[in-house]
Amino acid sequence: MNNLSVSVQTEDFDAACLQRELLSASHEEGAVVAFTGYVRSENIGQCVNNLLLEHYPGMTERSILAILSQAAERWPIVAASVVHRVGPLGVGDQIVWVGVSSEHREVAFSACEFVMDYLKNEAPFWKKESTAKGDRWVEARATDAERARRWSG
Amino acid sequence: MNNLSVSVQTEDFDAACLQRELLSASHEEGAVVAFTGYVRSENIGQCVNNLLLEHYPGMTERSILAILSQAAERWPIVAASVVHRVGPLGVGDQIVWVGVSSEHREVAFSACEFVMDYLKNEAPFWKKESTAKGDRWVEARATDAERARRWSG
Amino acid sequence: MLKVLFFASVKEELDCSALEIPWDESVDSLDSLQERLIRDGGPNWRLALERKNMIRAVNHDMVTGNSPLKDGDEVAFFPPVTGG
Amino acid sequence: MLKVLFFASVKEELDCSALEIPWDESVDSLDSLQERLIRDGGPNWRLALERKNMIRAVNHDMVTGNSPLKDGDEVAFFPPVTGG
Repeated sequence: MNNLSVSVQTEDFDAACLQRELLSASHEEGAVVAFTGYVRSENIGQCVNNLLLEHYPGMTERSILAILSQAAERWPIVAASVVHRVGPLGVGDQIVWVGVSSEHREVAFSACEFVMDYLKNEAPFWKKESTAKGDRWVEARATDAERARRWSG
Repeated sequence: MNNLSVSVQTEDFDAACLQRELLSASHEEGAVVAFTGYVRSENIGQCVNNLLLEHYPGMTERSILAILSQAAERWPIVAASVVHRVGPLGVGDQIVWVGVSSEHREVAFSACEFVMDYLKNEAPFWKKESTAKGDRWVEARATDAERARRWSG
Repeated sequence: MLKVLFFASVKEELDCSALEIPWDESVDSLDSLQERLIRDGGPNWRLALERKNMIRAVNHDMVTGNSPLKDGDEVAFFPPVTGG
Repeated sequence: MLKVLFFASVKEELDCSALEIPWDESVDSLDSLQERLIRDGGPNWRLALERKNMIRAVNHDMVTGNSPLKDGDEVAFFPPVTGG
């Protein structure tokens, strides 16, 4: 399908722009659900100064496209797109954007959440936080693995 | 709560702008889920030329704010905002925007979908479509009532 | 006085968007107000107001079943909503 | 030849982001490759590579358990992912 797109980039993105690019020329879609992830000022009780996002070039794009393909097999989506940033990020910066369009909202909500849940568990990104107590690699949340599992079955 | 906002307007809106307004100065939120509804080119097998959105001034704003307050009681959201257009709209036009921010994505997804499900059933808007076969009032989908019911209990 | 509003297809069928009914005890409930409107309006009003799925609201709140009314209330009749 | 990559905390602990291992049958599986890396690297490598929750990928696919390797494969070792 050529209505699935993935970009891994250091540059910031404009959510409204991405959403316009997602829309079909034929106006089939009645609903777009878009997720944006941000760098929080606090994580596990510690103040975050900035973040470094590392990834596995090649595998990253491939794994996200595989997740989008799974979503497209599972739901009648019109289009879906993921933009994920890498490199140094500051507090309040946008990290990731996932947009899904479909005829009706149920599909767009489910598919967008599915993509985020899988991305959190399968796309090879790693966050390193800079805090007052020094740098630390962010640990994976156990709930993220649980949330991905609930889609199978 | 003053982090809940509602606007009913004839003017179009800029989703990126609305999302920036939603964000806290303290960067508490790690996630924003935003829903956008559009006028589809086809509905129940008929081509749509344009749409007229009527509403019940006063009750509209009040009912949407009540829905946002319920969402805020139910989930630890940081902020939530609804913009709904009224008046004449063309195919592909934006109808509604619902944005919810929270620390983690689960809350933002659930609260945003909850607000849309309730808005579909409780906010006094009515769509009149113009098709090749004449004008017709859009009928409520039975599934919309079902989707709202699944949140109670 | 009661303020009575009609919206969407109900408004079009009645060719009426709003009217005022002087307050008295004979219209002290939603059902009795509806009966008064039908008595004054005739068969066309009966057809429009007794439609399946009619929604009635009192002072901006949707109401299920009958409900008491008091002087100054705003009552609205409309079909199931289709926004969003 | 096998291309071996390390990411995030694994890369830092090993102070190594990539290396190449000449292909032969003694490294024809993930487990045997890992044993070779530990044998060549010493206790520090054992500590880093035998960590709980280590994820191993072959040619960009995450692998659970052991997996055969062939000449030209790309193998990666990394901690649980934390993107999004």
